Amino acid sequence: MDIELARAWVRAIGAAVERDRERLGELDAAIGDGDHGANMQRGFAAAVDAVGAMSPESVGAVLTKTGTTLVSKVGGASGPLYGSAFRAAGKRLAAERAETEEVGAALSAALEEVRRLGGAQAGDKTMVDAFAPAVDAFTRVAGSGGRLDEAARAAADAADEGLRATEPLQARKGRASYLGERSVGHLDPGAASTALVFRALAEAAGA
Amino acid sequence: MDIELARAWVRAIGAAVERDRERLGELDAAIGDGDHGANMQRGFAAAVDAVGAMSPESVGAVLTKTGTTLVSKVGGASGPLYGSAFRAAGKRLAAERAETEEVGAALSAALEEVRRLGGAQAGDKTMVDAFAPAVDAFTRVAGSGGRLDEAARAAADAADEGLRATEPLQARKGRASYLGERSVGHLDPGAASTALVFRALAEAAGA
Amino acid sequence: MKKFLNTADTYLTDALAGFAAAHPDLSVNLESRVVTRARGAVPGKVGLVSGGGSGHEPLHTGFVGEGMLDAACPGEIFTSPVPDQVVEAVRAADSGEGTVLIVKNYTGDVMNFEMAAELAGEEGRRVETVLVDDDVAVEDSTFTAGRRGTGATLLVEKIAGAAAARGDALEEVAAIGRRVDAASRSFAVALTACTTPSAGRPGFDLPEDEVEVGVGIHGEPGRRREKLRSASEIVSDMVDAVLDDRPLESGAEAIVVVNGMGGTPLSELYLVYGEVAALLEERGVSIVRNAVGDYVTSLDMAGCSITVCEAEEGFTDLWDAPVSTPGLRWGI
Amino acid sequence: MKKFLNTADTYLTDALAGFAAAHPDLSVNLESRVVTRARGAVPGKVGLVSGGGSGHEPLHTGFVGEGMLDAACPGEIFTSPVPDQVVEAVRAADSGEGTVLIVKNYTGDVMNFEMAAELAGEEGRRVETVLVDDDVAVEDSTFTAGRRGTGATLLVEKIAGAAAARGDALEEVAAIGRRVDAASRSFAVALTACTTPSAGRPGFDLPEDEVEVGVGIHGEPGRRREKLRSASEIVSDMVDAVLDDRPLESGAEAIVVVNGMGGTPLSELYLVYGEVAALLEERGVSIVRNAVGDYVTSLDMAGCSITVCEAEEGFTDLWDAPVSTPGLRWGI
Ligand SMILES: Nc1ncnc2c1ncn2[C@@H]1O[C@H](COP(=O)(O)OP(=O)(O)O)[C@@H](O)[C@H]1O
Ligand SMILES: Nc1ncnc2c1ncn2[C@@H]1O[C@H](COP(=O)(O)OP(=O)(O)O)[C@@H](O)[C@H]1O
Ligand SMILES: [Mg+2]
Ligand SMILES: [Mg+2]
Ligand SMILES: [Mg+2]
Ligand SMILES: [Mg+2]
Repeated sequence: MDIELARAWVRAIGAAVERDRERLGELDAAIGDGDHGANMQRGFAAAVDAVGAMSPESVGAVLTKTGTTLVSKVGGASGPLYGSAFRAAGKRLAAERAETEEVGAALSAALEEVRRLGGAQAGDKTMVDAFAPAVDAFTRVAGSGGRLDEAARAAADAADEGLRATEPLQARKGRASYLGERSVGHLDPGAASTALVFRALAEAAGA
Repeated sequence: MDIELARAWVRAIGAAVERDRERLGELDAAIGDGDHGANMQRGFAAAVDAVGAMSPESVGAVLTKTGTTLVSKVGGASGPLYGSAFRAAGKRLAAERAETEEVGAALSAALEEVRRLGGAQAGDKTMVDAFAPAVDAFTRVAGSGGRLDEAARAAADAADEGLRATEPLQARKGRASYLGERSVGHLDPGAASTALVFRALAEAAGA
Repeated sequence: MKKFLNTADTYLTDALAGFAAAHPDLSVNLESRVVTRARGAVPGKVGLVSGGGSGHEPLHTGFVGEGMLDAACPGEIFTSPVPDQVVEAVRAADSGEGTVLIVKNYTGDVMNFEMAAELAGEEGRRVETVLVDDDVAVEDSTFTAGRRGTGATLLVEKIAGAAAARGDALEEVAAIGRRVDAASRSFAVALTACTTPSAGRPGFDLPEDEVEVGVGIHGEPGRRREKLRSASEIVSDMVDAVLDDRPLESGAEAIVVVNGMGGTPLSELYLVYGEVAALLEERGVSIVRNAVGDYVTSLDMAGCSITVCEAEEGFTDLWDAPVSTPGLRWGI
Repeated sequence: MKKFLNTADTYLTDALAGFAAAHPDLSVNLESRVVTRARGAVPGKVGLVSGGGSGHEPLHTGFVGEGMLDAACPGEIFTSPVPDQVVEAVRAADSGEGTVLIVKNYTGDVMNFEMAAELAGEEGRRVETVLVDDDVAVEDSTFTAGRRGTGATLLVEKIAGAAAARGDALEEVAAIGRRVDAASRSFAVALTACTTPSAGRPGFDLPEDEVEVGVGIHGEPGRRREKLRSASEIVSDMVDAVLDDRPLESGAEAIVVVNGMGGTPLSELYLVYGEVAALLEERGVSIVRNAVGDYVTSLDMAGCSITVCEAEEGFTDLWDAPVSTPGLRWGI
């Protein structure tokens, strides 16, 4: 991954959440407060501007700037979570280019940060349920010498899978947990946005 | 008219407004504030109790008690108007029995009181538009030697006629006048209750 | 109908009982339907009484207390009180200095309060009546019952109340109340109709994209229907209606009330106030005092009224004077 | 969607601008989205900061002022503020005596305020956090994010604010805030869903004869749906839920808040309060103070929450202490 690809990734996420803003909002309205679409759109629109305006020395600088922007623009639960995740990933990629395995390590660090901040386990019906399988898939493919686009596609597919798997779950973290059993039968909005984040990486890498 | 008939009249009004409470309320909701049904029901239910509990010396005592009860139980525009009307009529009937022509004179006095208090002219789309023709018809029949039931039936028919005639009118008095042209095309609720009052008299006298 | 209630018939009594329980410094007679200050009439002070149909809370019961009303008589929902209630309230408010009746201009209210004034007079009590008629949606002509009393009632009750508390005489209190009414104009827009407990359904059906313009506070339809437009467009029409009826010169000072009808959230009322403030500034009118909130409501109706009162000599001092009521409180 | 607004995107800024115009004694920074007292931090006084998603007005912006908050940071509608906002608010509130952050217990609020607290700490500022979690509709277990912060926030902000105004030290102000939260429990019922400007339609569809029981203040569905029943039945279930979670012995004293969600008329809130008062009396609990009105709202949602706070040593005096904010005022 080089600086341009990092930027392209952020732009692709921005486009995706812009496009799916309504859907994310409706998913959140069903088991939360309905603002997830607006939150992601607001955050990544700002991030796209921010990384467009800067002249980064490293891949990490792009991701760190993205994270910092999300933290200062989103609010809610997703702001700190995604923001800290991108910052954690950025810290690990100090060079102008990053090997696919390094990217995998950075994504693992991002996931760790989400787990640490939010304290969510697999199966709690959160973004972690899409994030974790995506990172596993990415590192597996990267570890066996796969290219970035291959790893990213595997990650995106795994995230989609993880998203689908949140439907039958009862939420144990975040707003959805307030609903108790009533949270069962709905997709988790944050897992849905996480799936978009990895699909965007695959698109950017594939392009 | 004797004391029992006066009582029967009040009971008949009570039954009528109880039965048509909803209709009166809807008529009032269309061009007013929707409480006319409740107001009439509340007032005449109390009047029925009051005249039932008393042992009146005169026809007038029954009507005066009815008027006083309406004034102290109804409120709104219809309370003072109907209340003062019945009190004015009661003042004129100091004996145990009243000839039909005396009843007519009492009804005229009642109408005068409504006109004086409310200042409504014919055509202003108020109870006066049913009250006035009813009193005219009553006194005409009574004047030509008609019986109470005949005079009352003529009055009731004239009141119905007057009620129907309020539909095309634009209100110039009361709440409905706030609607300007929008009051056109609706029956006036107070005219509707006045029609019930005279129909009740015809029923009581016919029985 | 979706309301917190037991039965439609007990709604008012239950609500008044709760009001009584919440405000031990007031005394509420559920029988005679009269709310007074627990300490009773204030010796040497002119009494202030108001009342009207219920459903406009906090008006009038919520404005009983130090610096404002001495007694209020709530009628049935949207139905003016009966003369007996008003007389009862006058007896409670009258310390011998006379009593001012603040009456919103509706046929029913006017007739019932007039009858009450006569009865009080027969008891040898001095009574002055202040009629509130600020709603410019109704033209004041022989073709109507005259302008309705709406948002300005808050200003009249507060300012006249402060004048009475200050020790003004009967005629003076009545006079300043009339001056406040004369200096005030209001206009209201409804986004939804309200539902009375007895009716059980909205007073009128309003399509999702239409508003009622020029409504009163009794759920009656307004002067006309319009498509829902942006707040700035709606408010600019409302302010025009108010100021066309009673223009204010550049340099004038005003007290502005943005009043919620009961179902409109505070954030929308502030948004409306922002538009009003900008429009008045354009015209060179400075808002010296304002009140934004639910004061003269119409049950659960969504909507708001805008009242502009020219701040004549003495109004602001009396507005600022201490007041301690359930609905309005400061300085005490 | 029927609201007084210009565009969904400008709703919040327009409402804040109107709020600023209405309250010259507060200063509102529309850029940083921070509301402070115009006079700034009070020398020698511990600072009090709160914030959260918007749509709950008057909370929190309406509680900035003498005797209560020094600064508030309103987030987007139903979205907690970002750390930058909170830090900005802390800077404005901190006179050197340290600052207490009052945070409603939601994952987003907790994380953003934590980040802000870290940043403020890095600036060498002393910060204490008081978490409000009073809503018993959510069981406090590892299977949830813990109880939500709702109606008790009013009590925590007022009582901690009075403690700060009295001159209590940072730890003391935080301690009494935590005591108030620990002594408080709440439960809410919604008759209708609320509509956010961005969504444009109600958060959930509720049949005409059903209510959402155990709702929060963000338009999220509640714990379960029930048929609409009489107020006395609904309220008795609500009071049971509150007192089952934190029983009060006969003879206990309580402060009770009956809080409207934004779309419910005051008369219904009083009716509900009447039921609550009767139920507590049956249990031998005496209500020493009460607040009935809209304090912690959910936009236009029709519904109410009931909060019972055991009046521990010192609570009532601090509740009674003078306060002058747009949303709560007495004694000044
Ligand atoms: N403790 C947590 N750990 C991980 N993810 C969480 C946690 N809490 C919430 N989330 C994620 O955040 C999403 C909601 O984000 P958003 O709606 O933007 O914030 P909020 O819930 O504050 O409105 C949830 O769908 C969930 O995936
Ligand atoms: N000035 C008036 N003169 C005669 N009748 C009137 C006048 N004003 C109102 N009314 C009658 O009163 C009726 C309304 O009565 P009601 O609804 O009980 O009182 P309110 O209008 O105070 O709610 C109207 O339909 C009309 O017939
Ligand atoms: Mg959300
Ligand atoms: Mg009526
Ligand atoms: Mg009426
Ligand atoms: Mg949120």
